Amino acid sequence: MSYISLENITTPYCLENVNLNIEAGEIMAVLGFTGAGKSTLLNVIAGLTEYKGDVYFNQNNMNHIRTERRNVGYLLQDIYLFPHLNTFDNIAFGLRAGGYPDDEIKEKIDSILHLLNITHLKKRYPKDLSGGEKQRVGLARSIIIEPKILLLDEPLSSLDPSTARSIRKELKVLQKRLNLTILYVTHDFAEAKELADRIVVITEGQIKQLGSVHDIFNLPAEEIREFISAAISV
Amino acid sequence: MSYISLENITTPYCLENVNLNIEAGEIMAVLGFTGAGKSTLLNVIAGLTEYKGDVYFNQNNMNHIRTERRNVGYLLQDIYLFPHLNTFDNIAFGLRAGGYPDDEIKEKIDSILHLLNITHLKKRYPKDLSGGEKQRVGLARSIIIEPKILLLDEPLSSLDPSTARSIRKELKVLQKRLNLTILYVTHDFAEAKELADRIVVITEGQIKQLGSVHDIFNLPAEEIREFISAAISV
Amino acid sequence: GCSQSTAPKESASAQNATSEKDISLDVAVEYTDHAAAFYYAQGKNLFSGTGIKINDVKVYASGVGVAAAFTKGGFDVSYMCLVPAIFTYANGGVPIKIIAGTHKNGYGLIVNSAKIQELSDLEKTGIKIANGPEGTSTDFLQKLLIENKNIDSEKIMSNTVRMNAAKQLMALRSGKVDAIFVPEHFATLAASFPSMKMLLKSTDIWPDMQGSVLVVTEELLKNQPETVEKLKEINKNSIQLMNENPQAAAEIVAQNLNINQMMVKEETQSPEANLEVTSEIAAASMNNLIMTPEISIEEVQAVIDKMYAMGYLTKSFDAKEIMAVD
Amino acid sequence: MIEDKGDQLEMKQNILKNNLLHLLPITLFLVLWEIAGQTAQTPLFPPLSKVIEAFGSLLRNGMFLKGIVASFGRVLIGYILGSSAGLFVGIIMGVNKTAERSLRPLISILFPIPTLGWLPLLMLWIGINEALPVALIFICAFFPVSYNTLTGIKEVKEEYIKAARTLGASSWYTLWHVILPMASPNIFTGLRLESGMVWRTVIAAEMFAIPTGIGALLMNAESLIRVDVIMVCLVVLSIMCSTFERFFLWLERRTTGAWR
Amino acid sequence: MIEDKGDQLEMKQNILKNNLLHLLPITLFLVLWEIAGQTAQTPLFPPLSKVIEAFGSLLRNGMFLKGIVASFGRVLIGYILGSSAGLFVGIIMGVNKTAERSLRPLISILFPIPTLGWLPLLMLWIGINEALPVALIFICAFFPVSYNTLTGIKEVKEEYIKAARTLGASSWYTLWHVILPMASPNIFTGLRLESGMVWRTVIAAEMFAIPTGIGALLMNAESLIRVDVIMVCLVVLSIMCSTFERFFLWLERRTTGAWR
Ligand SMILES: Nc1ncnc2c1ncn2[C@@H]1O[C@H](COP(=O)(O)OP(=O)(O)OP(=O)(O)O)[C@@H](O)[C@H]1O
Ligand SMILES: Nc1ncnc2c1ncn2[C@@H]1O[C@H](COP(=O)(O)OP(=O)(O)OP(=O)(O)O)[C@@H](O)[C@H]1O
Ligand SMILES: [Mg+2]
Ligand SMILES: [Mg+2]
Repeated sequence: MSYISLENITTPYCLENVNLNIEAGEIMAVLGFTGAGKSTLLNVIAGLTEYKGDVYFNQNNMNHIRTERRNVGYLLQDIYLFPHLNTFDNIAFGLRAGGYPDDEIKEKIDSILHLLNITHLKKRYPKDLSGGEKQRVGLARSIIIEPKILLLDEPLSSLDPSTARSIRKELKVLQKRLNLTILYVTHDFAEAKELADRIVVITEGQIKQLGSVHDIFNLPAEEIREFISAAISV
Repeated sequence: MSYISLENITTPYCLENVNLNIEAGEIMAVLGFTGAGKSTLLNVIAGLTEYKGDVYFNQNNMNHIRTERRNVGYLLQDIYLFPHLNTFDNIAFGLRAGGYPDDEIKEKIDSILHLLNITHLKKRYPKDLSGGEKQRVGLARSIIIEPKILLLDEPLSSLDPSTARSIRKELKVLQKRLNLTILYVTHDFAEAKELADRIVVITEGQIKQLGSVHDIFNLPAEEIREFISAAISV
Repeated sequence: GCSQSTAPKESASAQNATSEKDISLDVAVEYTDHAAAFYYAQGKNLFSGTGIKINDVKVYASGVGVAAAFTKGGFDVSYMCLVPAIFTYANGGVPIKIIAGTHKNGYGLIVNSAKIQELSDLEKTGIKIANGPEGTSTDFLQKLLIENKNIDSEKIMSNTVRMNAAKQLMALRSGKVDAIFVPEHFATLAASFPSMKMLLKSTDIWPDMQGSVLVVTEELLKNQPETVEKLKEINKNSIQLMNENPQAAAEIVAQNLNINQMMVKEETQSPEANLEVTSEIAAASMNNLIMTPEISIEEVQAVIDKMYAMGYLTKSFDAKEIMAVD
Repeated sequence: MIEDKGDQLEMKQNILKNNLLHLLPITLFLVLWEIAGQTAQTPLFPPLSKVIEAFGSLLRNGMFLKGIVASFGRVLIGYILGSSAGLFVGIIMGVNKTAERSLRPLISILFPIPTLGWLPLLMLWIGINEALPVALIFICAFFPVSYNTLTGIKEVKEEYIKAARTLGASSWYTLWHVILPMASPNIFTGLRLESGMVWRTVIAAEMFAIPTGIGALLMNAESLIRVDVIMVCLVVLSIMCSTFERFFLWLERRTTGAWR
Repeated sequence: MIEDKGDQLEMKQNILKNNLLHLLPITLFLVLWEIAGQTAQTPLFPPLSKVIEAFGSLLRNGMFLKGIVASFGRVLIGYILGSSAGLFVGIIMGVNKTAERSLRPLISILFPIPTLGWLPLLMLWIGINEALPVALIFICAFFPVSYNTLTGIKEVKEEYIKAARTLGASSWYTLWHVILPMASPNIFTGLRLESGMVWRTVIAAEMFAIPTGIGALLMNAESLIRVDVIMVCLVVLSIMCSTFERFFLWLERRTTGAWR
């Protein structure tokens, strides 16, 4: 069985009977128009929204496991760094909530700050960070708790192309190193193409197509042809 | 004598002994780094700042004429549309202050709204306008009072290239139609080149060079060579 | 001490359970010579011989103060004016019984004779009248006066400001008000100030109206009927003795009023109110009271009915409910 | 169609449920009050029914309505005078540096004095008459309104004024058509906050000094131990105050809602 | 160098000139006060010198300091109790829907009642003792603080809470480390605004009911027609109130200044 398994997922406002399997260590891109249900799908996996159906992680049913125990790293669509905490404390949040000792926290954070090249931002508050800097801090915050699953909701949408490119590279490296299973929401087909092993296309709360980048590019299903060609032309 | 004449202008914080003559119907671009004194120069002409020296319009000394009687159209650096007035009332402001009758105001505004292609924005408040739309409304507001002199402080800086291009065209048309004398502040050499008859380059409160676009491009004075090459490369 | 901030004490009955002999009582009195019967009894040690120990005496600026304090309990006995006693029972729901009277009459309207010569002058604009808080006997009398003499109620009431008797005297003396409605001994004292005169006595409004009464809690009456009898007896004796020796009575009363002045000053926030009472004033004042333990149910009923008619009470009731006289 | 009907039904049930849930606690509270009052059997804690009864009989008795009208009149007059004067002084200070420099230190001493603190002084200066509560409310409204007006004017960026002047507007025209409208959100906030405060002030003045109005009614009820009347007065006060404040909120939204 | 010196001199002259300009009006005011007072020769309008004299003799007299301390103590105790309770109830309402639904209608009725309106009721319920002003101040602080706390909590976007939960934080941890810190600006605003109000309340209670404290001093001075003493009290009150408010402003800046 797959690492993440969604069976017959239905949510009050959006998803209808969604079935999806994601393998361990895979990067799966989630594509779809605004309002299609991409964020909702991620919320189901993180346990942040009500749903009917079953969610399995590594064959364990997670339906009654609360968000804080699912150990899922989640970079929300607008990041939501805590405004009252500086970079260090934002990243430390999850570790402190988990009761780690201070010196261990410091060590872990120093290494991730170094890895993401944001050591110099350590003392700054979110209001003093640029969009790209916030994105990196958010990423650091969600992976420092060492989740097996990482959910990224349009993490690069507000960045200029060159910054986006460099973060994409770092992400690939991280994913390899930590053997993460990643769901990656994006509007941008080129981005999906560059990062993902497989792509799932959602429209109006339903999965319209699932396959490798190559398959989707070359053989888009009837109802999503228009979407794919629009996404490519951007 | 020229249409606008500045003689020995010195301001408390910035300009030093500036002499400048601008001919009637001319578009003069004002170039210079941030903090060079470009906005200050415009403020002197509009009578919005203290200065020593003399300002002549059409050979009349304006030193003791207050701003509201100088009849200078001025599009400030950040436009400053009145937030409590909608587009129509913003544009009508100068006419109402001048005591024009309502029907005449309506007529004038309808024609300028049409000219600048913003009739559909008539009822909107500034908070609901995009940057480019604000710029057009601001322009309309400053030219509807039919000034002979128009001061524009980086009017196109915050616009995407294609919008900027179309406003530049409209401006040329307007200038011809109303026989305006325009001082046009910009950071962008290309913009200056496209619009202006002559260019004046200011650094550190002093005029470093004054000449036709061609002259300045080919024979920049020693101390502004670096500036020009930087401005061109942008 | 005599401050008001003490918590309700154990009731007399509870204490009685432990010691049959020594009955200690908490007493509330008004700071006027209306309480003369109490002051005199205490001064002449009339209580001690009977096995009653006066545990705590609290002195209040007006009957309204006694009434409000009664609602929180803590007293067994009170010497208070009839009008506040009635609404303590009716509005405050405090189960009390009137066991005797102490005097009739004893209120007066004192005016600044420079400004006011006759009753109709009270209606003039710019005249300021002071009276005690709503529900005091003087307030009741003022309303009666308006009714009886056909004075413009609207004008008078909006000219009337409320303050306690000590403050009324100060205000009259400093010219801030032109007329005051106060109980004795304040009435006589105020009339003794230069250019002030007593325009009306309460007898002119309601002849021989029941003034103050001796009140006990129903609980005391139920559990200690013999103590209540003793209290009545002491009251009767005290009044009789005072009527026989008015001069000696005046001295004791004056002395008591001056002792209590300090606490009342504190309670009424008027440290400046130096209202020293000489024995002459006390004597003159007590002359205006008819001191008698007698009290008639009809008289009390008349007051109750009048209070109901004037809106002090939401419903009328039978005077017998509140009386436990022989 | 059938599904639609079902949905509608469900929706209706939800609405009912939500409203009932909203009403339940307050109903429960009222019922508990009634029961507790009935059980306690002391006039110090009258049951709801007695308070409603008292309200009824107060309404029939002219005194009560007259008291409300008296208080309302004082609030209105004092508030209108005080806030007009506050606006005026605030504007003067906002447009004239000398006026600002002269008045600011004075105002910054007088502003923090609790309004009621003025009562003793005014009792001596004015005496006890209708002018007293009006003067108190005047003070209560004056300082915050002038302060907020000044702040509002100072917060108008100079560039807007410059823009107005290049468009040919005189200082006067600019004041009326640029500065004041742009300062109005701040001014309205001041007016609204004070609209609640003036009620506190008038109540206090009436409790103390002036023998008419709701405050005097409250004090009389206290001395007569009429807790039911006190409670009626408090409910009426609550309604008056919140109506007053809501009026200003509405005014604020109406005048500046479109452009903010 | 010479030019530099000249500049410095000019700057100094400017500073002097500006400061003098600032001091001039208030000095003028004080001088005028003195002259007017001396001329008027009425105790209703004492000259500045008499007020200062009165201040001196009040300071020597223990009563005055005792009054200030009494008022201050009441404010402190009532304010600490009231705002703690307000915080507590506000938090409960903020995190628990049922609590909010139950309490909100009640609070929205009780909140607008002018604090002083409670005085007659409390006089009957509590009696006239130290608990009375404390209870009044409690009410004065409780409602606005609970209301602002609730508002502050409601304004924390749900997404921050979601983010905290995905990071493994329990509800309790989230409350303490996300919700409350983020609500704190609102909470502090409530605390600060009330810190001025409680002074108004204590003054009123002391003027009316409790015979000690600055309020009582004021009333006594009124009946003694000691305008000089009244003025001293008012200035002291002004200082106390603004110090209190400034303290909260400082606290607000200190705790939330870095990140807002
Ligand atoms: N609580 C809710 N109440 C009402 N509608 C909701 C709610 N939650 C989600 N929806 C609706 O569900 C749909 C899917 O929302 P979702 O956020 O998953 O879209 P998305 O694919 O992430 O869009 P975007 O690209 O804009 O982020 C939207 O139409 C949204 O309006
Ligand atoms: N009132 C003032 N006080 C102090 N310095 C001033 C003042 N007015 C202008 N200056 C200074 O004068 C210099 C010129 O300002 P000006 O606004 O004219 O520059 P600019 O060329 O328009 O720059 P930009 O391209 O950023 O708009 C700046 O260094 C500015 O700091
Ligand atoms: Mg989304
Ligand atoms: Mg500029």
